Amino acid sequence: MSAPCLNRFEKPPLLRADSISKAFGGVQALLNVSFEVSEGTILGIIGPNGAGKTTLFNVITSAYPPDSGQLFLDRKKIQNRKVHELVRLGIARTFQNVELFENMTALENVMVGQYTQTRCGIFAAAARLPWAVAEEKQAREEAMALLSFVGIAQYAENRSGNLPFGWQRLLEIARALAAKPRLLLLDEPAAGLNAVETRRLGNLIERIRHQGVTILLVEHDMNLTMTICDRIIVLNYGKILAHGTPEEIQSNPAVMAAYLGTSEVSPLIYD
Amino acid sequence: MKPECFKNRLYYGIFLPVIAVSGFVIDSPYYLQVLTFIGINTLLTIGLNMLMGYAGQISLGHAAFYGIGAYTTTILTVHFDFSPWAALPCTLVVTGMVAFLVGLPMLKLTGYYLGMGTLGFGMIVYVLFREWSHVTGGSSGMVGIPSLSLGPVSFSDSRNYFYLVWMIVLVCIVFCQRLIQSRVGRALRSISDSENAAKALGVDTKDLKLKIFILSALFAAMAGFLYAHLVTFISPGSFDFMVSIRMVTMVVIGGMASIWGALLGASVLTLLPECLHAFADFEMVVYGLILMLIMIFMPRGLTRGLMDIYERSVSKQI
Amino acid sequence: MRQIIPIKKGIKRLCLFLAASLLFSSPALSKDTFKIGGVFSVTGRASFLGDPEKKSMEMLVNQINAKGGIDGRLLEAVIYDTEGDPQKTVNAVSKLINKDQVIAIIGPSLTPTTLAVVPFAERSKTLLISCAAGILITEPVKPWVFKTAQSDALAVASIYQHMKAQGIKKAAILSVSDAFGESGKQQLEKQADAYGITVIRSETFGAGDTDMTPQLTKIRKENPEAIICWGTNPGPAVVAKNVKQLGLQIPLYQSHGVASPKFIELASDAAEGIYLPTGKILVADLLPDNDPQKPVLQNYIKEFESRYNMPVSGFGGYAYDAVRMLAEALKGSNGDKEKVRAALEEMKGFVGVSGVFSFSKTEHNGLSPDAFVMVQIRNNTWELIR
Amino acid sequence: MQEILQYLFSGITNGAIYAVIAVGFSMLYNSTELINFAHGEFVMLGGLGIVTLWGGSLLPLPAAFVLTVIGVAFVGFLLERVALRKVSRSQPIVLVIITIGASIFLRGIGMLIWGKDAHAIPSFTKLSPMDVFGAKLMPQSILILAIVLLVVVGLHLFYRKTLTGKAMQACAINEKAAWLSGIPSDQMVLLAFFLSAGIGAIAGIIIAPITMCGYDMGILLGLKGFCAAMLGGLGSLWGSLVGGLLLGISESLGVGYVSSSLKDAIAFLVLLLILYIRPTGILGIKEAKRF
Repeated sequence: MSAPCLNRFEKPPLLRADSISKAFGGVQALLNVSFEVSEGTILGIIGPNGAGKTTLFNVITSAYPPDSGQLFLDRKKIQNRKVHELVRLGIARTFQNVELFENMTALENVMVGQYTQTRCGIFAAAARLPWAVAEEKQAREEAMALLSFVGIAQYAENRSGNLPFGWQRLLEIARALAAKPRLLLLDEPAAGLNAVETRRLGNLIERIRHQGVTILLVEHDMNLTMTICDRIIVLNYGKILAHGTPEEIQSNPAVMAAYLGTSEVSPLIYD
Repeated sequence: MKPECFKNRLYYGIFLPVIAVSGFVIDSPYYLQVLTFIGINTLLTIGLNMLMGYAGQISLGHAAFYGIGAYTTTILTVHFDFSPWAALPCTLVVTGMVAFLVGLPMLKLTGYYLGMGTLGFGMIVYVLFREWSHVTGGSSGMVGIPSLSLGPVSFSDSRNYFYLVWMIVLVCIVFCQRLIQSRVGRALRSISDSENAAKALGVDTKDLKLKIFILSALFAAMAGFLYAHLVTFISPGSFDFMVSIRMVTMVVIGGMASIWGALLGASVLTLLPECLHAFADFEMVVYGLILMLIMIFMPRGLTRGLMDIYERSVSKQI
Repeated sequence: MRQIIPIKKGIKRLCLFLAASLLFSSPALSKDTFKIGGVFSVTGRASFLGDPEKKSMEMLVNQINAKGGIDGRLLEAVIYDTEGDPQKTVNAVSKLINKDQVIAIIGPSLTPTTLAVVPFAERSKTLLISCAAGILITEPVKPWVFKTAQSDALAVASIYQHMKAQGIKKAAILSVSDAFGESGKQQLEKQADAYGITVIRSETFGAGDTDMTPQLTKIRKENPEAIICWGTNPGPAVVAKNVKQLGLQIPLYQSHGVASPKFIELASDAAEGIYLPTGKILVADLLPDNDPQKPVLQNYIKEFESRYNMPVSGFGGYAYDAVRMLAEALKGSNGDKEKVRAALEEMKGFVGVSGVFSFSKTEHNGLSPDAFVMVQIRNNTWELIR
Repeated sequence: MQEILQYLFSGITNGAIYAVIAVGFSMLYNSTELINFAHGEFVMLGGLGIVTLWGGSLLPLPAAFVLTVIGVAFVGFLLERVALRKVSRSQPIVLVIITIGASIFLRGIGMLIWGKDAHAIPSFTKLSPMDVFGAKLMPQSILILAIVLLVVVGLHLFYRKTLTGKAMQACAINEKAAWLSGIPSDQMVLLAFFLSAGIGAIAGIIIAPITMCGYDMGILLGLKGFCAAMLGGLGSLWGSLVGGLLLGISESLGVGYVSSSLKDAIAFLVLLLILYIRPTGILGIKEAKRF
């Protein structure tokens, strides 16, 4: 089950997970999960609720350490690092329940995302040193560009907590992109979005990929997953149930069995 | 951004002339002294507001830093004959070091537990002030702190001291205003909204919280320095638990996450007891009542509350 | 929305009130009164001092005015509460000096608050007659600062004299951890040798502590021959109770800080047998008729108790003496501060409630050691020990 | 042996009182996520209430006890209804400041009613101290311990066995869900205030005979109770008991074996160490909400 899968692409894997296990009390959230993500691809992670998808995300971003197993980013070990250090290494994420800085404007949210890209400290800021002012100006322009990229530039000065939910999702993605990640983890970005918004989101994810960002996507919306992902992992009870291209996954009998009865998703798989 | 900027200019526009003019117009050293105390309390409140309002970390022991500032400069000037100006950097360094050493383990705590931890720290420092009597003078306090002077300008004159304190307050206000609009400030504010998200964006929240903790301790130390050289006497009673609580109250009454709120909160709570003398034995009852009423009717603090009332009355007229 | 109108009114009123109190209270300089100030800790932990002090001052000022004032000019008293807080005291004294422009200030009640305002009095050349006991207030002598409360040194001397007479050689100290206790402890340790007494253990308790058994247990281990407790109510009453509960059969001495009927009320049965030094006020009726203080004391007690309907203590006497001496010094001065100060400094043999005062250029407390007498509590009342 | 026993007796007596106060803090936090800084004032009202009702020989002890507790509980009720209900949706720190205002207000009222002096009442029992291996055990101490245990066990049963208690816990865990299942959460909060103030009053009553009651006694006792609650872990009933006893014992042992003047510093040092090792108190499980 944990046999390393063959690589369709020439490039070396950007992220490699090797036998990751994680338990909470008696619940085995992840068991010997291994996979690889090649640079510039989109890997989808699907599975029923409670299958361990978000746990996997949290382990990758070091929100909690794995019980066993190893994680490599570009052959560099990344487990047991501080969450904020991973950002500098090039991993950024969004959250399942949007976690914006609600009391700040949309623009400011994105500018927090640039934290690792800028370096102005307390005293440089207070003294308004020329380079700090220049850096601030450039950061602001780049942040505006990112807002335009996701399509909400006109709301730059709005308090982010007041934005409609769909735009909050987009803002969160813009904020994550501001950290200039090599690997972007999207945790159910389409949840709560309507069909139009979801299509626009798919389009956005494609555009992000074209900029060379590798994407790890947890998503319940099968339409979206199947269309944009290069490869898909199916998790069930913390184990990898299947691994392959969207076509392979759709015809996998084990997946079919696992999803039987979960009316929410099963029709989508076979449509 | 635009209306914020405008409001800010407006506040400076009110603040600067009021300070400049009141220094000229007010002749009575008493009023100048009360205004000076407002300035000192504003310093305390601004620092604490950076920590509470912006970084979202509570401290119920900030009087300790205020006291460490006051005692360090006192000990240096009285026991070691330092000039106050030479004692100032030492005071800031000592307080900064203490804040660093205390903050490092303390900021691991969250919410009320952090409140409890800082409260405990404040109590320990208070006991040290009281019991380490051959250095700190014990409960009776220390006398003979020199007044400040700079060349020909003597700050034992109330007016000069008034200007000195408010100059420093102004510098601190500008400092904080710029800080919260900067990269660090944004990261700071992001912590109080969602610490998880801030971390996930690469903000070293632990480090940043510690920095702000130290910064707010430095503000308190500065206030302590100014207090010691104004009153020229200090005793542990000025830095006890109730003083910490009063500082927190000033922050919340003025309005969290608002530099101008800190100024307003400090002003109101410093003036209030002076105005309530007439109530004699009823003073406490009235004071408590006013505190409650302000919070009940303006839960977001005086600045926001007054602004809301103003905006409502304007919209009603239209 | 309906709530908003009253709030708005309330806030407007508050603002008006604040503005008015700042603007319209400019100093009213009336040439036909002598203005004197008082700063006492009327509320707060030390209210047992400040409250009777304020009352005594008000009472005396009324009496003097009823008799036509001084040199035909009435006295005007302005009294502020310090709550025992140094910052508030500094503000209050500054207000008295600069806004009310008083000739002299009575108070503050506590040593730290007094020390905090001494520089202000000195700088503005305003007479300050403190009601606090701390020895630092008048040592070294500052031209404008006097005090009427007996120094702790005198109380300690009285206790040690009594202990020496009883043949006690080993004593333990239990003092409150504030300025009063600290100063008492220092004096006790300093003077012990002179009386051939060893202080074998020195413990402290917090002003608000509810149980002193641990301290007493620790003291008991050392087998002292007497315990001296130095504090102000209610702590020493708890100590008295705990001593009885632990079954300690050695004499317990208290300080003059508890010399009020309140102590007997608080400690009730446990007060029995306790020794303490006190100003003569508690035993005024027991004094021999030739004691010069007797009429003054009896007069003060009668006036205070009839006016306020509460038992008198020695504490109000500090302010009472201060005002009386000030009134004396004001005579013929025409309100000139330096003249008043000089008159006070030259005052000799002034019989007051706390003792007989004789000031000089080098002595600004001016009480002789006989300001204190030792009393013992028996059958819920004071008994004079000779 | 004799000494250490005596220190322990004293520590346990004081600790038990801190524990009752801590229970008041803790149960209120459980239901409202609010630290009530006026809690010490309930203790003060309880102590002074019994001074007047029983010490003034107006009523026999049981009647005075019950009346005081109910009276103070009613004050707690009023505090919630009049001052806090209106702003219950604000940031918790705002509510905390209101309770600080309330504590100053109540202290002022206490001063106006009972004056500035302290008051004392005799022991509830006329029994003389008992001798245990040379150490003196006060009957009042046993009484205090018994009442404290009664309160804690009573509350425990209330939470476990009664419907109201369960409903209250449900509110504490998830207010919205409780509301959806038909539990009137407003009333539960009100009840929590009522109970916590009443428990505060009990603390004041049992401490009255061993110490002196004055209008300002609430500050220190409230502070100590708060510490005990945090030490044990906010929201945990048994944690409060453990925290209170630990605080009391560390104080008295601190006096006994280190220094009486550093007593408070020692107690707080112990507290900081424990918080460092267990950032949510000894028995605390809940992550502390932001203030």
